[in-house]
Amino acid sequence: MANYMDIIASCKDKPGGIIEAYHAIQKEYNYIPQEALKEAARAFKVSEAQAFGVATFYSYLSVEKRGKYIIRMCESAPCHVAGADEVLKTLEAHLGIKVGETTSDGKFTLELTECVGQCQATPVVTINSEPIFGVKPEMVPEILAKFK
Amino acid sequence: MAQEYRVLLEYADKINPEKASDYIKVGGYKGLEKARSMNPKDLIEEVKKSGLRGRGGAGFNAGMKWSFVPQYPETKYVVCNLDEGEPGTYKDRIICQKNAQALLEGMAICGYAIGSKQGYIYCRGEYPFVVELLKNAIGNAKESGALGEFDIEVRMGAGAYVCGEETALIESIEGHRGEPRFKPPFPGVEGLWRMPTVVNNVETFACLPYILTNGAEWFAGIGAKSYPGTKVLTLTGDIENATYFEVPTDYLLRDVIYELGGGVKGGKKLKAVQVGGTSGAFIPPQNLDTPIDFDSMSAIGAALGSGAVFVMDETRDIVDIVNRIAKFFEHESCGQCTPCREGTFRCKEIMEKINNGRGSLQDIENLKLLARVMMKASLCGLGQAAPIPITSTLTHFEYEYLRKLV
Amino acid sequence: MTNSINELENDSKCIFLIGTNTTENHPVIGYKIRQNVLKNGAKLIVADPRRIELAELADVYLPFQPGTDVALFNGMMNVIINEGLADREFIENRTEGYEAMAEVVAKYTPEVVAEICGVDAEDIRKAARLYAESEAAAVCYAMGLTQHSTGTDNVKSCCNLALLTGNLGKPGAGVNPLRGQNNVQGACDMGALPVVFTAYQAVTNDEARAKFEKAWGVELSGSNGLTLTKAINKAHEGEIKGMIVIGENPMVSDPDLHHVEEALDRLDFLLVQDIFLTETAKKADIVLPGVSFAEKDGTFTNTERRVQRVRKAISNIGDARQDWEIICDLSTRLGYPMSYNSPEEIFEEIRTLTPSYAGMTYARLEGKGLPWPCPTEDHPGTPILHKEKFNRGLGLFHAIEYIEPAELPDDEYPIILSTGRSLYHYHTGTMTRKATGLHEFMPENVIQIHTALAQAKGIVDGEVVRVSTRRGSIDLKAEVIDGIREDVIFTYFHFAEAAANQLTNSDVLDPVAGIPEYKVSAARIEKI
Amino acid sequence: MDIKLTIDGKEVVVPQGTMLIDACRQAGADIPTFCFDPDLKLAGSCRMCVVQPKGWRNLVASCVTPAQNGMVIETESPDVIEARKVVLELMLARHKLTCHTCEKDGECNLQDYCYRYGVTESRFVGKVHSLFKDDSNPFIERDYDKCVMCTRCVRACDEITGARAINVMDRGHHAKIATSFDGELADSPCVFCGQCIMVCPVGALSSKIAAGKGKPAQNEKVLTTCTYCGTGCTLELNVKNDKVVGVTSNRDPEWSPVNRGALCVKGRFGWDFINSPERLTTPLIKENGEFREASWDEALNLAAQKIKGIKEGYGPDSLAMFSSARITNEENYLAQKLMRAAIGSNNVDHCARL
Repeated sequence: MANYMDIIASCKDKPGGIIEAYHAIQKEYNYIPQEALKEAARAFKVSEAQAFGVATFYSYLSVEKRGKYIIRMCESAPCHVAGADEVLKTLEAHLGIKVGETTSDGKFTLELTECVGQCQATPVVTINSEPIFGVKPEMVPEILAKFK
Repeated sequence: MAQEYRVLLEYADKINPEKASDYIKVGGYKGLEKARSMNPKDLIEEVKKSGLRGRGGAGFNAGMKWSFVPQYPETKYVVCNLDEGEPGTYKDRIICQKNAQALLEGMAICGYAIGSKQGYIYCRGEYPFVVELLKNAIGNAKESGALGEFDIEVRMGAGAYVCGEETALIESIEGHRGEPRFKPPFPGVEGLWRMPTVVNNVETFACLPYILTNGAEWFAGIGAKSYPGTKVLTLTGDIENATYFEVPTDYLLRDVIYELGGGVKGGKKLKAVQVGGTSGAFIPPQNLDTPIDFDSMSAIGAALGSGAVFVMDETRDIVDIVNRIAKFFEHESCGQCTPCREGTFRCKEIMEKINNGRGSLQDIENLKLLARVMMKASLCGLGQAAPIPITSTLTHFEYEYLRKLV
Repeated sequence: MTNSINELENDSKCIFLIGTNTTENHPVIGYKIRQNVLKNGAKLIVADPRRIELAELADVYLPFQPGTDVALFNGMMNVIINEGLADREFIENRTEGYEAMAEVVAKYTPEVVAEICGVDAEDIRKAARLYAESEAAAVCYAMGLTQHSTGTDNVKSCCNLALLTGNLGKPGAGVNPLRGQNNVQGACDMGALPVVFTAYQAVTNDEARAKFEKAWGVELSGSNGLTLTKAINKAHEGEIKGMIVIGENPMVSDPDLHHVEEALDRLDFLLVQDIFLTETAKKADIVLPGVSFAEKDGTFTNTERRVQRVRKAISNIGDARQDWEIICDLSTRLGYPMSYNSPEEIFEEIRTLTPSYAGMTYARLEGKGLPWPCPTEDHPGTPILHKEKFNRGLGLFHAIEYIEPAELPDDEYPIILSTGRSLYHYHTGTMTRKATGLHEFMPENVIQIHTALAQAKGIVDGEVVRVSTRRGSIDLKAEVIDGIREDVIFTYFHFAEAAANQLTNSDVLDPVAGIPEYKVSAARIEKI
Repeated sequence: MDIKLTIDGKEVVVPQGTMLIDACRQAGADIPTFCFDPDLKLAGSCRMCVVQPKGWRNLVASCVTPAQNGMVIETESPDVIEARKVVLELMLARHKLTCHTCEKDGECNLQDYCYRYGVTESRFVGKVHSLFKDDSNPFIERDYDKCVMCTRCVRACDEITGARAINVMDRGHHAKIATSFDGELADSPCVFCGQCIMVCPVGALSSKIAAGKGKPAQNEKVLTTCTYCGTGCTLELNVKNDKVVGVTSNRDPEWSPVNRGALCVKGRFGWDFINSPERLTTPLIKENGEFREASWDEALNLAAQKIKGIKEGYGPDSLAMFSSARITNEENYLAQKLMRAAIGSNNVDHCARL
């Protein structure tokens, strides 16, 4: 696992690159640990409060620990009319968690998302940003099995 | 029968978008070459003459926008908006995946016109693979020398619809919360890092090489007079062919659905179509014979916007969909200004109440009042447009609301 | 201050802080410096053994060894002269004594100074360049510069630096002592000093004395009096028999408290006038209750020489009386009648005897106040001193050699103890420790110690440790931090029950100013 | 260059670059604001100051819109009033309405504007998320259930004090003011200067030290100079029933030349020693090692007698006086005069060196 110090150092010459740094940190940690956020504030010469304000503004960034695989169910209108609610219920049932929670084994976190721009085959689920198209409730076990 | 007219997507899947050489083989980078042979002033005139208008929300004349950029200071930026967050929209992704080099060439043309050597592409966080593609495409173009001195950096958004607003986008590139700035000053004068900045979206930039190569008159002659060129549309919802198309801008909405789209899915009747993404108006079937261009859509109280076409069949519950849309805006409001921060939240609450059968006529009145003030008094386009799905459905589909009231 | 406070926010292009933890001890001035750096990009140089808050924003931070100030200044001047950054025109037209100074400074190359101060030679160069190349560079200092056995030398060196670069008499520049107490400037201006009457008119000057004798209608002594620290020593020796103490607390504020206590015990008579029964008041034979600033009218003079109004908000508490009335009454009973109707009437007398205050009236002070000198009623006051010329005409360079602090670390006391103030308390804590919020937030003293030193000693954060010097020992909670030199420990002097001044040195004073060396005591820290 | 515009039917001339809010105020219009603060960067976000430029589709926030030549502005058109009322109702819908016990009662913008526009209740009351921050610090109360998200506190923290302790966290309706990781102020770079309280237009931020002692709006305010360090900040002592019950500050540079309203923790929160029960209220004379209360006459006569005795016995230079860097100029003057003229020695000093 790359050290967050190194990750931040690699971005710090980019003006305004704190969001890039956050992306890179999340790639390693799946969230932004407190120490990493503090270091990012130092490196980009912003206050910690501002660094925190930025991290909490964007829905892809999280300051709370998340699972290894982040499942995001799109609930925007095109997915909504294509049955996103049913897929979500199935996901919750199979994972045994509600939206916003992480499975006890730390494997999956379930989140909602707005449109991910893959509306050619709705509804869409992404797992660690990889889109899965035209998801039907009955496909859920098979999809999850791939990430076990 | 109306047909697709492919300009930006002519060589889709026939060339490798990452490779400048592929693109050059089909005539790429000729536009930039021509641009560079011109005086920047003349170049801006040429773009103005083409009638090219922004393919985002505001439909502003691109050449005009560029002409506002002052000669000094020397540091200026060209920023490409690839934060297409309007639900049901993915046309900028398609343009990148099929013809990324045209985008790069377009940005370089703009850079030459305004005297900027640095471009940024702000790509939404949902498209990490597009970021990779673009980085490779830029690397390849730089290597080939096609871009000359013009540099482009890709920055990735992180899940904020509001960053599609150009000043919020600029804030985000600067590493801040994506909160829109008040205007003036406009980005053309004071944009990225307070330097003059042109922000256009992918589709707008991608038109430029073709305008330069084929001439402004050629472009001005395509589609609707006041909004010439082509438009890439994405069809979603209850439609047979849920895919993308590139059409001239005088194309009729009816043809989009019934010709290219193959009609409503399962042969059902159409109830409504929402154009331009989630902030667009709901259009009833009686208005289908409207061309898709900016001004024609405005005339029926709608907007072409991003070119998303969301089709709803006769079985759909309009109030439920609008409720869902209200939730979208509540989630995406940046929270800066009072009408939007509180208004989107209360709109969602009231829509939920109505959708759950607990609403009253007073709730509908409150909704209308709220919508009016949000549209007039919000700081940016998000808050101003957020109530449109509500107001347009209250106009055309009021009975759907009334039948859900207590 | 030669210049005014708001110039530090708006006009200074470079600010050099030495021996001032501005954000803690002059917070509002600290805000202004920070804003100038953050908003206008002013350059900032910080020299302090502790990595104070403003060091985080500094372009150059010099964590130099306490007491090596003269060496540091000389080193910077060495760079400025050698790199041709001196302001030749200013030196030519407005100063004298340059050659002698330059000769001394020539020895202090950055490398030599780096060795003395324990900082990087390159940083000294960088600091010198930043300061000298700025259009307007201000030096600000506080007790970190002055509370040394070489305090006067330190200040003179500081002036040398400003003279060398022409940083006097213009906006944003200047030599700016940040004074620690609300009216320390005023107390000095008013002649509450053993050698001068108001406005620094020397008691040894016959003309001045004659003026005051005439005004006061009594013959006056023409020999210099004793400074506070000397008076304590003389009391200890039995030569001073009686003392009047008004609103001071030497039992906490003075060096070597054991010595102070013995001195006060030996007095025949001690009169204390205060608002609380301070540690000093407890020693008194008679205590007279005065009033706080909230209960009085008058004027304070701030660090930028601005005379401002103090306005009475509430009545005297209990049977307490206005301090000026107490003094008048006592004087009258001593056979020298004093009678005034109001502080304003006193001020009217002051301005007849005090040239720099002559143009001020209460009516003119309403609102913004006036910075002295303000010699006439139509004079607008003087925010910037030395614009056209210096008081003595030409600015005088002093050739100053570096002298080591009096008490250096040795095997027995291997580290340096330095003392100062916290943001949350004020001086001897008489007021702040009775302010509920401040007391709750910072109820007790701590000793700051570097992580490495703590580790070497096996001391953990929060542990109570013993700090000793040749004067004594106190037990303090350790605050283990990174932002301090490894060879320095720091504590606050607000806390009577864990009084830093039990540890400080009263033997060595600056020979001119009589200031104690609070910033350098050889000390030892150990686990209990 | 000057430009001309019409505001509520009145023609006004202002320099180019003037914001509409200033032009409107010049025309005598009373423009309500929450986020606007002349000492801070513009936000343009509360939308309370909206006005109607003739011929424009939308209302504009007058605080961030430059006046243009020939503009015709209505500051209280029906649309403007409707928008302001809705803005107020939206704020009210999430506002903890405890005006009766609120420190800001009487000088609260929300209260004043609701009164002005007759907003008695909100039509948009719904779900309320409690945002009250239970912060254990002894100085600053953070009741974000009253917050209107004007962000003046954030800007004051950044632009006046420079502590940069707080910012906005999260977004949309859930956005709120927070330190990093939404912790307590004591764990942040906060220096408890209370500039955030000074700029807060409502009761979200208030002084814990002054709480319950007197509402600032009802207190008499006496402008004076701070008693702590040598900066010389101007502050306002709040007085009620002849008692100091709080400190506020005046931001007008004509009255607060050095600090322009900014204070530090000691100035703003360190005033209640004035009311300490430990204050000395009567002269004390020590007898057999114990103090006893005495009358002024007795104490002063005894003091004079002792001083005279020493002077007569050992000469004036056997006496010394420590005057004070905390008392006034007038008192210092008299003190040294007493020492020099009444006693006859120059042995007078004070703690300038300590």
